[in-house]
Amino acid sequence: MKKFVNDPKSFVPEMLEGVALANPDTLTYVPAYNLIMRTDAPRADKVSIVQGSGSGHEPAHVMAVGKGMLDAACPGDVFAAPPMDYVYETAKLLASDKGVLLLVNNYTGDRMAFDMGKEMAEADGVRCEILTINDDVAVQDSTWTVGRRGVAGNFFVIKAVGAASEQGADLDELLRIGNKVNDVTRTMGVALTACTPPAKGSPLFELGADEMEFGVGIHGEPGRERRALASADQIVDDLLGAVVPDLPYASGDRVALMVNGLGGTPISELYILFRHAHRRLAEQGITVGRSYVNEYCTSLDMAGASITLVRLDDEIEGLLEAPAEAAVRVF
Amino acid sequence: MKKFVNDPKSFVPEMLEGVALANPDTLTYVPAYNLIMRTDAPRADKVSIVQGSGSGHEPAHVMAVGKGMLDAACPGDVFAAPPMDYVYETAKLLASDKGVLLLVNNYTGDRMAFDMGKEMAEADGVRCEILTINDDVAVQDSTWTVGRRGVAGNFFVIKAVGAASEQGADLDELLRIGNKVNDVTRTMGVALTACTPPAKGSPLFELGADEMEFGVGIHGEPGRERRALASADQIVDDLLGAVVPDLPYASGDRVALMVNGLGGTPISELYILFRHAHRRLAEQGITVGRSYVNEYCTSLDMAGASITLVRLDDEIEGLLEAPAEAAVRVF
Amino acid sequence: MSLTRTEWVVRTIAETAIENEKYFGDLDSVVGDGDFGYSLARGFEKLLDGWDDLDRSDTGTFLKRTGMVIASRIGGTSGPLWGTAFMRAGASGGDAVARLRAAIEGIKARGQSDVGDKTLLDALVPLTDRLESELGDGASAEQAMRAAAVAAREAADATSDMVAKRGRASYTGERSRGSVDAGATAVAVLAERISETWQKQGAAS
Amino acid sequence: MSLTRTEWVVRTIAETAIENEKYFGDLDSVVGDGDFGYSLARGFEKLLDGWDDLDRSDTGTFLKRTGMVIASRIGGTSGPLWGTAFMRAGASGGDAVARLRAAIEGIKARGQSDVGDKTLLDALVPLTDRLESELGDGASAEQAMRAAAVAAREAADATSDMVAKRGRASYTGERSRGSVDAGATAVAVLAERISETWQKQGAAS
Ligand SMILES: Nc1ncnc2c1ncn2[C@@H]1O[C@H](COP(=O)(O)OP(=O)(O)O)[C@@H](O)[C@H]1O
Ligand SMILES: Nc1ncnc2c1ncn2[C@@H]1O[C@H](COP(=O)(O)OP(=O)(O)O)[C@@H](O)[C@H]1O
Ligand SMILES: [Mg+2]
Ligand SMILES: [Mg+2]
Ligand SMILES: [Mg+2]
Ligand SMILES: [Mg+2]
Repeated sequence: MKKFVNDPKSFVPEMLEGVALANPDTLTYVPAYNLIMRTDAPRADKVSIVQGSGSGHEPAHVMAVGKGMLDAACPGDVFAAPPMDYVYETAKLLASDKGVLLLVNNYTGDRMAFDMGKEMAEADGVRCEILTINDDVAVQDSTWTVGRRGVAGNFFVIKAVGAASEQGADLDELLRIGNKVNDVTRTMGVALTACTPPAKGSPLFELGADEMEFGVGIHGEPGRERRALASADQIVDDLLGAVVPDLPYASGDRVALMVNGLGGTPISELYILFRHAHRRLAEQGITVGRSYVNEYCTSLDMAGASITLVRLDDEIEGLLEAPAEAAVRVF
Repeated sequence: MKKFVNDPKSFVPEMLEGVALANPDTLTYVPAYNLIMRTDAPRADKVSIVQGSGSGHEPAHVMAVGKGMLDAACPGDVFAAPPMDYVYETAKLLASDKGVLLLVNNYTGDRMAFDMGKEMAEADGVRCEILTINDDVAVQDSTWTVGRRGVAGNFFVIKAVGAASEQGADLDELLRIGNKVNDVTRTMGVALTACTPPAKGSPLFELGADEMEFGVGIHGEPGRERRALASADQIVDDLLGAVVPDLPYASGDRVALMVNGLGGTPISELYILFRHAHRRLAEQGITVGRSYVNEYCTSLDMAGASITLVRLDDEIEGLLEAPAEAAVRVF
Repeated sequence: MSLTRTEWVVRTIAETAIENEKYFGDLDSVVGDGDFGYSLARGFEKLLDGWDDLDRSDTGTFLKRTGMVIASRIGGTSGPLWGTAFMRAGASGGDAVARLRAAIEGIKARGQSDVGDKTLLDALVPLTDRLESELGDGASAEQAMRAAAVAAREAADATSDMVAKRGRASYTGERSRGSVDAGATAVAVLAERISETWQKQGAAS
Repeated sequence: MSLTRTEWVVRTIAETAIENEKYFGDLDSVVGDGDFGYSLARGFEKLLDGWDDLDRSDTGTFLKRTGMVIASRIGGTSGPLWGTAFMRAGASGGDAVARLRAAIEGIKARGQSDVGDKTLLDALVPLTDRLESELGDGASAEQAMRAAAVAAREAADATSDMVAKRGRASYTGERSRGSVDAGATAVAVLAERISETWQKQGAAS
């Protein structure tokens, strides 16, 4: 296994301790609950925003804790939703007079943990609401599953409610905004290689040298189908071909365009995808108003990428433009 | 080859076009010279700062063009220094009354291209100075080579001279600052896997499943020695064991600590390295004043990392703290 | 079932899950995300860490406490599901079959799932059915358990022909056919271990 | 050397470098960074793109223009080195040997390198020495070129025993021993091609 790891069992806590050591002035680490929280949270005049999910998707979500983003993140082990206990304790620690907003990517494990944790926190008098994110268009027949998955589009929900909460929005308003952003956000991804979970020590699935997994999930779940490798431009056409008609995004729309790396793909390649996506959208009369090219929600060391579109209006664009700070900063 | 690529020959121009499309308000792309420059450069009241080098190290340097950082970057092909012509034309386009500072990572090809380009630009009346960066402690017997290589430490030189130039420093002052930062900056890296240049289509070198390349260069050049894979903590100990005594960094020092990913390593693992480096330095009485954990100077899709230390004083820390903006932004 | 026997069964489940961490994880990575073995092993390790301090007032309380540790310390889907199962088993009272029925209802409610969805239910329900019929036919606990383990194994193997409708594997649709469900196979492995070691433990309980 | 013959030699070098892109790149990736073949091929492609427009006033001018295109369009170490070599060959005047000597001095100056550093000089200098001695012994151009190509090949192969002291490969120190230098081998390949096709071209020049 070609990884920087000590004991795989301490992969998550060591990472979290690293995040805390790198941000001593802004972040607090509570080891008992895998909890990274802002040092200045909870604030009585601000709704606390929390997201948990499996680990292995960094910078989501522990490195997205900070001003204008999340107030806390309580991740589980690699690819495993946090235990309900972490959710419960986190909600209590973050309890604010204005309430706690729990962001949940739509997976069975995450939903169960947050439902149970919320119930327990409410029993203790903490006001909580759950906002479910489900932007992945790869999941088609949702009657058989828990429905569409939450993937890289969660960044936009976090950013929007994070900005609005700094501006004083209350819990109902944040639910409205978060749901509104989720409703106009669509994503689809592709894997060129499998990822290797540290505890497993070998690739999660087999992918031939000339194959790619089209519509892959961020836990390496197989997607729509396995396909022959194609050129960067062709892959963009196919991803947009799934994403654009889904909302649909139409001529005259102004969008945010995100090309998200899945962990093992260098940023140079992400810009090659971005270039073609931008051109294709322009041909369809869709204007890219805001651009995001980086890693936002990864799948460990998987080579691959996802494309997300968000239909912008003045409210959403204003919230996306607002300043933010988090551990994933570069400068 | 598991890469997002169309024709390998258009890898660099397509990436650059993507960078420009994603930053329409701030960056201009001049295809003839692989040139990405600030839309507001050159400014008569500011020294223009330029860096070129081979491509494949993104975000260095094209994604580091922006306010408080570089004014322009003119990269060559993947792992190949830019032709002297690019340097010459770039220097002319960026010519400012206050002069042009050319940052050069210390490699034979880069030095020759910049020396020749500078001579030609000077013949046209452009005032230029070259500042050479050579932070890589992996190169030991420098009498046989062109000397130490410039690697991820170049970020700190860019950041410091970028900040100072915004504050009005003249060319001599920038040379002083840049050399001062370079003099207190040391880096060493390790590769867990080889990288695959797009035009080659296969890994640049062979690395066994249980091997790592200790002291690797950012072009995949072999480093100090091939070693057996080790734990994250052991690798940090070995890297710091080469970096710390080199300056040396000593008890009482305050440093910037950078853990830089080489392209294929997820940020979670970088934080595992950071954690242990921070603890080890603390044990040695060295205080981490500023932390940098991300990708700064990569080697395509290589799994690996480097550790950089910069000894801080008030002047350097002030310049590192100054605001900056570049395409590598996340929000 | 006596408290001693219950303690032994839970301990056997815990130890077997820890031993099979890699195997269970590999099963989950065929069409899932590979964390199942890890999640169970870490959770049951935590259970064993606090083993001596578990409230042993009676069998029901012991099972409830076990469930609470699991639910609060295992992540993924398995924490809530397995935790709920143990808690419901503890709360239900009655004999082993009654407790298993309560556990099954808990899993169905929590997971919004049923037999046929290609989950652990597809081994746990046949196991319970066989246990009940064997005991009804007058078999000894050991004989009944042996038959139940066989039923669990057959049912787990049969999940290979099913399409997953719940859990991470369900995203793969038709592609989930051809490999057994990790949760169901885990149930079979645990049942076999309990059955195989039942007699050894016999003297003590 | 006539302008026609010179044009043909340069064109042969360009075409051979383009054909050998992969081979030269693979040689450079043993202890270097693998870009040598790509750099040369892209640069010589650019030369051929503008081939008809190159100033052909005389042999010297033609070589200088060739060098300027290469220096300004090939990146890496090879652009400045090969560009300088052609420019100096053009500027020097004299016969082919004199021009080659000027090219060698240009490379040494630009690269701060010398024979023995495991670079293309280690093939180019023996090639030039042999060319000079054969011509001095009264050999025909074709005979002399054939001998020079053999000398270049032997010298290129012998770089395998050397430790690189210049270029990217020098960072590997002792590890550079055991593989031939990419630049020196390229010189041998180019010389062999020129020698092999010299006669075919004979009628025209
Ligand atoms: N909704 C559900 N109801 C019942 N059992 C389920 C459900 N979802 C998954 N399972 C069981 O859990 C197993 C996977 O557990 P685990 O790997 O912890 O979950 P996750 O899918 O979150 O990674 C599956 O093999 C299946 O037996
Ligand atoms: N300083 C030098 N002087 C002469 N030749 C050199 C020098 N450095 C490298 N070379 C030659 O150039 C070849 C490598 O060229 P190239 O791959 O373009 O350079 P880089 O090392 O910058 O990647 C080497 O095989 C060697 O023959
Ligand atoms: Mg999981
Ligand atoms: Mg090179
Ligand atoms: Mg799983
Ligand atoms: Mg090279």
